[in-house]
Amino acid sequence: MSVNKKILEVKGLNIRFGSAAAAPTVEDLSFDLRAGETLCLVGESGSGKSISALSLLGLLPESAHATADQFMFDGVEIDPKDTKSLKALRGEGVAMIFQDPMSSLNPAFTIGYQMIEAIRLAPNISKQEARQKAIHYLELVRIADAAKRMDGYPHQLSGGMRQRVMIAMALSRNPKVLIADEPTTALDVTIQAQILALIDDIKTELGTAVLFITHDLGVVAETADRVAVMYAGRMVEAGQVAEVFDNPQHAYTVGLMRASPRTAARQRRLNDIPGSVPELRDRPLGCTFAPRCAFMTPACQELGAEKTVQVGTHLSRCIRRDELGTLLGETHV
Amino acid sequence: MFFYTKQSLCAAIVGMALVAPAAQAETTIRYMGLSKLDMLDPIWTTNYGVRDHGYLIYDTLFAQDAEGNIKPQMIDTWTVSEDRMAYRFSLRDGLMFHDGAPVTSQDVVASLERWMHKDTFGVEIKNRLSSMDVVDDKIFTLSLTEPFGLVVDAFGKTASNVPFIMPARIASGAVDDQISDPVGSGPFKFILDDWQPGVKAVYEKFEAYVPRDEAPSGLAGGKVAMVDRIERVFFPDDITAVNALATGEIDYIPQFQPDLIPILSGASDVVVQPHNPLGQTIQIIPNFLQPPTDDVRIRQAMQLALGQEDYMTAILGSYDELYSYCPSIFMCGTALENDANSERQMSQDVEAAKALLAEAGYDGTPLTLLHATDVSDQRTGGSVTAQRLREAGFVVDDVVSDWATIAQRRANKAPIAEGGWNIFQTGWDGMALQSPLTNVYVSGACDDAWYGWNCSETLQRLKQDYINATSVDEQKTIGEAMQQEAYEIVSVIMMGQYTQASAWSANLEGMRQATVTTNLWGVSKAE
Amino acid sequence: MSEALLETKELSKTFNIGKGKSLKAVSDVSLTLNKGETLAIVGESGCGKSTLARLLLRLEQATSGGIEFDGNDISEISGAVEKQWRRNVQMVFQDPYTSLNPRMIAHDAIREPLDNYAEGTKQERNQKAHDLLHRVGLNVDFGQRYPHELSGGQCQRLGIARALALNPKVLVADEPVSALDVSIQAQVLNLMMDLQADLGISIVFVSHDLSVVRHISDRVIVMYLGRIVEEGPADIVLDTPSHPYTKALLDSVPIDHPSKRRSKTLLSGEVASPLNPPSGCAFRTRCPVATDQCAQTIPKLRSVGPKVSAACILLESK
Amino acid sequence: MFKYISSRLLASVPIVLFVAIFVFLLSHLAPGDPAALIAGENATPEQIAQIRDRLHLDEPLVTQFGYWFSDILRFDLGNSIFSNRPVTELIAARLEPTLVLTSLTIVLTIFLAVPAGVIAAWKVNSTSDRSIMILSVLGFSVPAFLIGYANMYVFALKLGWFPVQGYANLSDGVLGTLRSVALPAFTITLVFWALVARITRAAMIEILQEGYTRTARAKGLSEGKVLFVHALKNAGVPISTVIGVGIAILISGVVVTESVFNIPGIGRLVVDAITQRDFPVVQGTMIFFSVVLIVVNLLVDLSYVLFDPRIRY
Amino acid sequence: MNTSQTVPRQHVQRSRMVDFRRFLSEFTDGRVEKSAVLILIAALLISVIAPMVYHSYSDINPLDRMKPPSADHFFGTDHLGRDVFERTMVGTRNSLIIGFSVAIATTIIGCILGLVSGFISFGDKIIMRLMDGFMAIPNVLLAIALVALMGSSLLTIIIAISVPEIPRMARIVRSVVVSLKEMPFIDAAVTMGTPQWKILLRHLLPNTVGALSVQATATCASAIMTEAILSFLGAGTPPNIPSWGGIIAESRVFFQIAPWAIGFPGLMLSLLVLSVNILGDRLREVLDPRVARRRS
Repeated sequence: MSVNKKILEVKGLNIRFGSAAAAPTVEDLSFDLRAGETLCLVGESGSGKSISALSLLGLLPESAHATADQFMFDGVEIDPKDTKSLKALRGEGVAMIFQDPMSSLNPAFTIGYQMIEAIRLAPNISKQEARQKAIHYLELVRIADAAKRMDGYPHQLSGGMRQRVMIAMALSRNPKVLIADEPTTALDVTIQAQILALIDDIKTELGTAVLFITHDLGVVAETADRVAVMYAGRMVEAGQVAEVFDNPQHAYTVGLMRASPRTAARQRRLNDIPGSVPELRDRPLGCTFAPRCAFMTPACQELGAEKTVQVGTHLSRCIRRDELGTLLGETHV
Repeated sequence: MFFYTKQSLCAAIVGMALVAPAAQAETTIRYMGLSKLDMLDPIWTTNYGVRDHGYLIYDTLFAQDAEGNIKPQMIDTWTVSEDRMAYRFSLRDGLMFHDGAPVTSQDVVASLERWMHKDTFGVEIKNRLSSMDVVDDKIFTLSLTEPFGLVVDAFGKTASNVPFIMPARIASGAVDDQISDPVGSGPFKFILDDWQPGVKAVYEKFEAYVPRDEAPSGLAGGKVAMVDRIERVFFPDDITAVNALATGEIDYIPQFQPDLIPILSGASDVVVQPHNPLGQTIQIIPNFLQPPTDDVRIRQAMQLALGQEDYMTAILGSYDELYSYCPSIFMCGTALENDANSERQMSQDVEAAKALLAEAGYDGTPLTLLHATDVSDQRTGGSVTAQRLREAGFVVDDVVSDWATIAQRRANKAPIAEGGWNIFQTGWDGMALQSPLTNVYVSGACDDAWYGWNCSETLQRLKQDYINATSVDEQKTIGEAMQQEAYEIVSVIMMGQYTQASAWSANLEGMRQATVTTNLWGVSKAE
Repeated sequence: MSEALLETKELSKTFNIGKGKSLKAVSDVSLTLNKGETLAIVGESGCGKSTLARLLLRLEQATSGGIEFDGNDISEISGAVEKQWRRNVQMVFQDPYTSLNPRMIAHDAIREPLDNYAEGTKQERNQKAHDLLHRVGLNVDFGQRYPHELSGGQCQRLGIARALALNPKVLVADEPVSALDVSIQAQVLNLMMDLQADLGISIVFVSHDLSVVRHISDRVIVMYLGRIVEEGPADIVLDTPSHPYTKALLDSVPIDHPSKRRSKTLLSGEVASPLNPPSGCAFRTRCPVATDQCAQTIPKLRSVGPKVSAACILLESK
Repeated sequence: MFKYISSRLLASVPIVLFVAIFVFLLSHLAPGDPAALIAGENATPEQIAQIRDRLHLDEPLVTQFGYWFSDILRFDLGNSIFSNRPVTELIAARLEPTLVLTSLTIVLTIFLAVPAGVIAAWKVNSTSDRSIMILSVLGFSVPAFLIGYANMYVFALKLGWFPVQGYANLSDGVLGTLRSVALPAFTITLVFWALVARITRAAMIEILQEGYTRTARAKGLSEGKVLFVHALKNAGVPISTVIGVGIAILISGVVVTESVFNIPGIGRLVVDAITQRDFPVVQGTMIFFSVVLIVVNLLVDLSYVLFDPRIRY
Repeated sequence: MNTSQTVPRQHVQRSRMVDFRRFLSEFTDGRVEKSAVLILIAALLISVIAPMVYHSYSDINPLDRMKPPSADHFFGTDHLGRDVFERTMVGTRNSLIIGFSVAIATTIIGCILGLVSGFISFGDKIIMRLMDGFMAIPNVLLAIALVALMGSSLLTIIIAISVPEIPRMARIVRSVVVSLKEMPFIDAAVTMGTPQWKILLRHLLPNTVGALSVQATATCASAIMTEAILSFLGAGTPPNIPSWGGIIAESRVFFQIAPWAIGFPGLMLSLLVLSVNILGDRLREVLDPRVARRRS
């Protein structure tokens, strides 16, 4: 997989709201994305994962500004403040699907209109060609009766079907990167399984790079090739999915895993993480997770504790990463 | 940029002018109607707007000239017997209705009958009428049960209701109803299809009209229609009309608030002049039936408290050439003008008023003032009245409402608590007040009198004397006696005589002063 | 043997949705909630689990069938009797924000049920409200805050505190953690388990999340299109499901470790419209093992093993 | 659809009935005697009494209502007691100016207000948003007749672009008509556009936060297309709703400007009729207005179909 | 807020003053809002003080007609020689009385009707049909007709302007109540045995405050404007009760000759209505629960 070329390479992405001097909402985010692989960005609400994804498309709200040390798309350097260049990426470069399929399609236009409109953004495509293409992609996402559905409106479709249409629309211009922002959160579990399988198939069939944003470690376990864990605006851990699950290197990742009832023993107290994600203005010095961390030491709250350490493909922002294994053993009863 | 816009707009306007139906050779006078014309029958209503409409389309038997003399109009010759009980009239030649039918005696008799049924002056004749007979198509006679010397004055009266002559088929068919077919024999005909009630009325020259040979004078003389079309447009706001005159959208405004004169004073192509020589007055009328105004001393105190200057300046501002302080109950500039017993009437003396109030033992019973706010003169005048009476020590209950409400309430003879009243303000024009027969303030008819129900046996007797009077001097003496009594009992408080400004475009030629706004015959329009 | 606290007998609820159409949200549901146990109701959206919860709380009047509480029929009660009964069954809602009056501070929200039943003096009620806040792990000065000044987890604790104020015997929780983040979800689940252990109340836990259900519940009811398709002890039903729908549901749940990735048998299609349910077994349109027979009769819920019942004709024939 | 329309119209019958009875009582219970006004200010009580008699004004209210109502049932609104013309004819004669004036106002408003609202929403909380919003409140804050006089002064008197007053019939040329109603329409627009601009803004702010707007942007659509195609179509429902509601407000503007600019429309007809107690005209026009408002509301509801495919009747 | 920590386990009532102050500071951030508040306060002060100071506002002085502003007459005089400044100052009170009374009257009556039909569902159909009927009559025309019926006084003007506004308010309250009724917190109140009247008063009513106050400010502003229109159409306040609308309407024909007579009261009217509208907008923003959520 590592032979695949890097489509997207981001280093030191910062996103601030309000003035350029404001505390960054997303701080020092670095990741890369290769063709045909799925990178899962995982974190709870307020971790900055969705904002980061939106910044890749220049879709940040007006009050937000993004800066980066490096922002390469398909070998071309782009300034993340330059929304014009980012806009140019939309569609053919990066396509995105969103959490709520019920609101992501415009209720006032037919499926066909919305798809053809997207396809015809590419130069020199006739309406007829575009229509054929739209039907083709609807069939690709396994929508029965695609031609008939073209003239239907979103409200005539179920949530799962709408998410399929969204995916078809996103794929219709052959994007190099597909960003999926919690695409299954609003769906029933049986439908979620269908959509996850579909995205996985597409990745394999079309070689699209997928940036998958989720809060659900189960979804990560199902889909990711690599995973990046975010907490309060920072990426706290990243690595191959197996190494992160087998050998978590950040106390937050560990907390997240053990808070899930999926992994805990039945009817036992869950290992919850006390407190809640700090507000932007209350973010502590050093490690942002320190105040909620069971393994916090005074050093964690000093400047420098948030530094990234990378071993091989595995990256962590925890100064006690090496001790975590033993510490965890101790707390297991 | 601005230039271009304006030019292109001008081009558009020119373009439009070209598109418009072939430049009309016709001449049209557009003028502001003084009131909405939403009725057509000048006998059905005393409304002056309808009367003025009547003068355009109907002709009259007699008419008043500029000097106030009654001259024959439709009548060719006429005779009256020694005893003033038998009249004989013959119509002049060439009279024709707009529908093409000749005007006959039958039409005249039918019209007069209907008019006598309605008009206050007409009723005076009707009460004495023995018979009215058609002799032939041109000649009709009138025989009375007692001597009455004012028949011609009545036929030539200018105040509403004017005895306009209409076809017998219309006049006899609708004695008590409003006519719906405005066919007359006047110099202009009414275009019923273009009538928008309350908005616009259109008249066209009646080609078949045969005018008298005399030059036009007042409402008498030859009525020569010199324009093809007249459009009467109603304006809810004077200011809009004045601005429309300034831009040439209309040609003539018979009356407007003189305060607006400065707007027109800059325009060289507009003539501003007083129009109606006699003008009109404002009157305050006390109710003789209800306390405290049932007490003559209270009424006299009111007479002292109110002054003409207040009203005139409040309504007309600094344009003092438009108004005069007139002592006469018959108005000034009329045959019966006099200043008998006008001392209290003409002096404004708050102290004297207070003294009189004290003498009358005024106990502070509130004076119910009916105050209309939707009629400009009354809105203003009511405020003056309330303020001055209060200054003199009256307690005033200033009851504000619209004119429609007051028009009803003023007929109420009941006590205040049951919807009665003490004083209200109104206005009559000079033509109605100049004759003791139509001047309601010298009738003294008590319960049968006009609102206010002024009551005086002396006045009733004097009215009979006036009818019987044989010379002008005798009439004048009686008039003085009437005024003496009326001012003594205070049947009315006269608040000044005025004429409003009128204005017309300088390209109207032949505009004459007259008592009606529509004497537009003899007026031509230079294009 | 455990003692039944709340029982329903063939409870049904049909909504009239105008134009002569009706929607059968709950059909012939008979269930028993025992003292001190947690009964989970599981299913996908539109399966009628929320309506069932509302029926249990009498927020909705059943179209047919009966509800018994502590052996007394409560389906027809009203007025003062109803008011007295209400204190026995309380609710925790899905959305922690909308379930709290945005114009009422936390303390007042908790005190309201106490005020309604005039429990003790005002002073005592204030005291109890404080205790409850403390009990659900909220700092007392949170009592003076409005809901929008609290986080989602704090609001949900507040909701639980309010529900506990009247010392209810049953707590009906409708998706109480689905709107919360994982770490907060764990906090709330822990709180509920603690409360049950301490107070011995029974919980009806409505959820679509099988892992949460597996974790917290004693018994499970699986619903599909308004009907119970399987019920039984949580460990048995969720580990060795009998009904094909339960199986499919469990198969769809994401795995907990990437090493467990496998190919799954995915259910085709989506839940049929409750406006126009399929004949016979409602699940047959998606069922991988459906036969022609499935369209003929509506399968009855029958015992298919120790304590486990399921509604599937294929299991009957076994 | 047809079934829906007919059921709606059927449902509005009691409303019109209510309006009819209410307005009848309102006008007949009001003090003021039309006969006194017909007869004229200087008429004698006898003359007035004659007219009262002819107009049946002295008969009991119930009897008068009976006359009128039996007429109504025959779709006859009666005759004006002043001009003796059928009320329907009076309304018909006054319909054109008012219709042209309101239509032009609505068109002007839409062209002015919708883009303003869209831009305000797009740049929400920016200077341009604030200015548009304050400008729009300004329209609410100056009496329509003052705006009218100011417009008359500037555009008719000083610049001479438009006539001061009056109405030119459509039959005499459309351009002339447009010129004659341009100023009054602009006057009402200044008052009315605020309403539409604000609703457009509010609706657009919400829509711009919707998922599908983000989708449209993520697809790579131009901002113009996102705003004026994707977002605006969804704002169609609230915008047409507010225009429907606004018609009632518009009517007050029409009444005022018709007076200022001397436009012979229905607004003036009603006001005049009320002030002179022309009962049949008051009643007839009020019923007319209520029917118009009901029909407008129905049309607005039907127009939803154009904007929102989820709505079916 | 810290007091609750030093006095633990004791009920300390949240200080409403603090809430109010916070509300006020949020409400008045921004120069425009601050000026609007100042204008409103100034108008209130004037309306209290002016009638005590000025008594000759109705005094006619025909010799002093239409004089431009001067030291004697700050705003000049009108066509009756009345002092426009005094009339405008005293008119402030009448205009405010009209605005506020209409707002309060429509809010109370509209609220009762809306709550009755929306929550109790008592006579819902009938009430809403009646409201439809009233709304089918253009409001200014209905107001003129009502003034014709009742005569013109401050009270009748207030009634005439209120009646056509009530249906709007009732519908707003009803729609808010109907949607609130579906909120889980109402279900919650039911499950914890809260009696109906208490649900109405403690749960529904406080949550309609936002919509109500926004509508009330809009009504207040539009009432002041409607009164001006009524005056224009000859159905406004009587001349001895000057209101801004009345003053402007009375002098309107002289707008080219004595612009001060309409200019100054017009400016006051526009400033106040503008302020009320701006504050209404602000209120909408501050009270909007969605905005509040975003802020917190």
